[in-house]
Amino acid sequence: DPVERAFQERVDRGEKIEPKEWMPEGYRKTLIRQISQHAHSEIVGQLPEGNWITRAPTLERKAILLAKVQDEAGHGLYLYCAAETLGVSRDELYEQLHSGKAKYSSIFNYPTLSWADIGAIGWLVDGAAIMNQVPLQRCSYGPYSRAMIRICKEESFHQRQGYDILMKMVKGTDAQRDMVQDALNRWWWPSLMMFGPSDDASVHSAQSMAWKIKQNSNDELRQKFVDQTVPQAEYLGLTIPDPELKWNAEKGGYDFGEPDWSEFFEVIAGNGPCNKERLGARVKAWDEGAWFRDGLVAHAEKTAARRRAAQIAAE
Amino acid sequence: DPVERAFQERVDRGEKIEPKEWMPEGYRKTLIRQISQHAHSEIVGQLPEGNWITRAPTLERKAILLAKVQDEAGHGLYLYCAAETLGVSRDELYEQLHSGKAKYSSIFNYPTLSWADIGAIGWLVDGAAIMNQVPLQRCSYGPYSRAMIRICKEESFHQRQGYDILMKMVKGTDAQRDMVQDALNRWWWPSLMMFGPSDDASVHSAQSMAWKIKQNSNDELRQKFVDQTVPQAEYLGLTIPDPELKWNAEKGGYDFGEPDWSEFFEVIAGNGPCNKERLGARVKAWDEGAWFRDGLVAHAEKTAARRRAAQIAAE
Amino acid sequence: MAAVAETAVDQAALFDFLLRMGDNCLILGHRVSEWCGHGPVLEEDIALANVALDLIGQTQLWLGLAGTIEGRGRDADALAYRRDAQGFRNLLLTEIPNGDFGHTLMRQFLFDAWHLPMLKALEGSSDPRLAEIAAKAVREVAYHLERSGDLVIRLGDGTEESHRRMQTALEALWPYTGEMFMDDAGDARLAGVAPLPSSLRDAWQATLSEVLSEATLQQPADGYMHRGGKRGVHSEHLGFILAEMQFLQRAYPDATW
Amino acid sequence: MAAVAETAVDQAALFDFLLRMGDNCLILGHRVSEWCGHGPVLEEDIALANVALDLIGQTQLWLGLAGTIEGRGRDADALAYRRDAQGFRNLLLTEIPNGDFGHTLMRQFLFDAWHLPMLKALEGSSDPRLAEIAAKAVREVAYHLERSGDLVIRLGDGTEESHRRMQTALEALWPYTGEMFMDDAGDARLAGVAPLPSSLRDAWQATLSEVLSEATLQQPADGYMHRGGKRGVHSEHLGFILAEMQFLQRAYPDATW
Repeated sequence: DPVERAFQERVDRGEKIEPKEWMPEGYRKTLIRQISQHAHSEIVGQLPEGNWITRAPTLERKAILLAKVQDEAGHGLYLYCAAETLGVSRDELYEQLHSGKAKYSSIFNYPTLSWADIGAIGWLVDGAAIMNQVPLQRCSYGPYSRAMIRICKEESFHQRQGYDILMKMVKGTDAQRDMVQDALNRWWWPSLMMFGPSDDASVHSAQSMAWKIKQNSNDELRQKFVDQTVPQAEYLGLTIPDPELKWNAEKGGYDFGEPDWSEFFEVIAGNGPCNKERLGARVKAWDEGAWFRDGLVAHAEKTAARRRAAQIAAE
Repeated sequence: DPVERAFQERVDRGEKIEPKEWMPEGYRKTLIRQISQHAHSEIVGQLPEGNWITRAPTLERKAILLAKVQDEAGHGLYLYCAAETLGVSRDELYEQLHSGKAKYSSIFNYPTLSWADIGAIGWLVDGAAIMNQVPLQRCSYGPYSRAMIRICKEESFHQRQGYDILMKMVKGTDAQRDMVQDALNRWWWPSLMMFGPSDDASVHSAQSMAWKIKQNSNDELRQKFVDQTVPQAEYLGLTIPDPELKWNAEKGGYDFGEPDWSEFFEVIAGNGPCNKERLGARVKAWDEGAWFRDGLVAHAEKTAARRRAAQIAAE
Repeated sequence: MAAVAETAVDQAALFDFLLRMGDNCLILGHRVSEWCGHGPVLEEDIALANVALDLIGQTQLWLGLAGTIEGRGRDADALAYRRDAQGFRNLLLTEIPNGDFGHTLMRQFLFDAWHLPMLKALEGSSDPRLAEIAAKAVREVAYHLERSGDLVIRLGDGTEESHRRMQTALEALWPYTGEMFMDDAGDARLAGVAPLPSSLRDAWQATLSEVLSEATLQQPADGYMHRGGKRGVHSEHLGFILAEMQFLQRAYPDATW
Repeated sequence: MAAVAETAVDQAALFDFLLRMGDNCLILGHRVSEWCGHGPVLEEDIALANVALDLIGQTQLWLGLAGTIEGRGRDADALAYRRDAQGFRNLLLTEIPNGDFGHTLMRQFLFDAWHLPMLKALEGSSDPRLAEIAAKAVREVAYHLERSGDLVIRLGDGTEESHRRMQTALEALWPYTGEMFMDDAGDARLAGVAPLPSSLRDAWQATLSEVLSEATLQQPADGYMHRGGKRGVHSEHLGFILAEMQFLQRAYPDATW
């Protein structure tokens, strides 16, 4: 197909594809799936961190956390807008989230059990997200690429804030240090799983790479993440909960153990510690907000009708 | 009317009136009003104290408070049963409570704001209640009299427990002593108002006294309460929040200031700090429990029907 | 200059006033932040987080100054995290549970409509420290009021159901509005530094009249008004807010965060 | 004799086991006590307060003994009020929010049906201190199970709505039942002192089969089971329970009550 070939050549040349331009149906579908999944992750991702806003230990930390959660909602907004340029409405996307058809990042199905988790999420979860997202700034689809540029800037700020929380805590009391180690123990493996299973096991990878929707393999990114994170953990005086972890001078990176992928697939299948709570909270928010949304629509219609009536009267 | 005269003579002789015996309609109505009001007070009275069960400062205090609130529910039960002997159903009485037609003791419309309030309620509120209730043990209506005997025994136990809470607190830190004084400041006047307005202002008093439904005047009981309570407050090292309070050697009792009756009537009219919360909580409990009560009724009917069917089959 | 100002006004009354300002922001900010991730549309999640953020920022300023005035070494965090309910001076209005989203919005509107004229008056305070904080906060709060007023209008004059919910919220919250305008002895001692609460009523009423009329909502008749928050006698709700808010500071007294 | 028993078993495992027993009682007792004054009929208010009271009494015994075993001077109150969530060892089942009254009852039934055989087994513990506590608690818990089982039957086989609510509750709670029967290394070290959790499953299942069948309720298929409570990895709910429960002890560390 010459049209498809021309499209692929544009992608290969590094041109950006823009909303009204022709694109293969598979490209569109893959993008919608990926962008909306990312958007949903931002929205659901408000919940585990939001869980500690009312308990943040200082006013400054509370303000920082509020701002962070607000940023996440903002990222959700950019991403839904990017998805909408592909011809799907936000309401449709919500519907897919609420019915369980669309996924969000499984990491948000783990609970936040101490204040150190807020630090760990910033450090590890945002860290892994950035690792995934930095290459997406060069994604072939223009609106997505631009959204990612904006998002990455804020995310790296969040990551530093998370690390700062932990830094302060490890310099504190024994109880605080224990909290931090405990948080690392719980978040380490789920963070590694954020890159997805090994590429051999991933169906969509090859085509997505060709379309420059995806730029690096899951394993590459995971390795990069481990190599970046281990020295940071050491600096904090923490132990990575992986007995197989060791420096491999030959490859210039760390060897590390295999995550428990059965857990990963369980959580994806809905069997994580908080899947029901997370989705339940979103569905509840949406359902209980129906009257609010309807009210605003009704008001807008009334106002428009009045304006028309006033115009007619004036004519 | 000779029947009424005979009735009055029985009362005057100190005989007990029992459920199936003749009684004047006014006697019945007055008793229903008074007993149900008392029952409602026990039920609503669970709420201010229940508010601190989950925050009781030790396991022992938590157990004592749970037992106390449970006793109150039990008192409610005796009293509803006593009222039922007068030909009114518990559901009717609830209906009157929920619709706002029946009253409950206004004291429970004040909030419990610190742990010292739990002590103060035991000491002052139960103390005032006992003062009111002790004479009712000799009430002319048998079932009410017997319920009161049982209740008074438990109430005086509660009062001692309340005083014990405060005793422990005033022996503690400055902050604890402040809490206790603050609780006394807030509960003192409402407790005095528990005896009702001065008898001159009370409509039903004279007839109730003649029927031995009421045995002492409001002012007598209030005086007795003050005389009993002031030395207890002194023993705790507390200051009664009444600048007019002073010992009157001539009358062998304390002179004290006039409660703010406008506040009393406001609270009775629904304008107290917690009227809406208290009644709202009870109505909510009742409404949300409808399916539960219906379920039990349905099961009882099914079981009875099955038993009948089995009997028929057996015959 | 500061020394002159400090001797001229009653420091205890000033401390109390600053707690009132800061505690209003802290407690309302807490309540608003409970919505994070649970709002009816994404834009509202963002907007509410923004309001909460502004209020927490203002809390830091007011309580920070309160600590300075008190002069006993307590900073804003010490005041926020180490006082029990009796020490809080916020309006009862700010501690009421969120209820439905309409209830939250109406509470915000009733508060904002008071908060803005309060801050405007404080911009002219004879104490430059108060004037400076007010000048910063007034811009944020003007936006809060614009937003809450606009939503009250749109939902009041929306569907039958949204109208009903907003009217219900207004009636439920009304008895908590009176406290905003009650003067006490402390207020009287701050002449020039802070406005008398009663002096703010006209501006508040003007905003209400305008917004409620456009929202087709009925202002309730004045009746019984709850009071106590400003002198530390709160509802039963505040204790639960504080148990949650202060947990880490209380459980780990030696920690720094 | 006590000295012999103490050297014979792993004291750390025993401490942990006693925390599990005590924390189950404490946290479930807390949840149940939240109903005080809010039950659907007065008799239920009384019955639930009674269950909560029994559970708090049992908490005192288990945690008291735990403190003795630990030997670091912590009594039952210190253990209840001064540990953070990570130190708690209760089943996740016990910390789940109450939901509607059917949910609360079903949770109680699922717990009681495990609690009773656990206590019966502990009556035969080689450690007389455990056996003694179990002997006291078993009578109370037999009554809890009688009551919760009876209500599950009556509501399951009641109206369509009560049936639906009970079935919904059963399904929602089911993934929290597996943790009761999971053995770990600590359990293995307590042979003779405490039963293996897995050994209680048959008795539990027998109770369930009998009650659910009479209740016309469908036992869900076994699927994913939540875990973590027994080793201190809880749900997000426990932190809020503790913030409330521990407030006074945390806020007033020097006080006695």
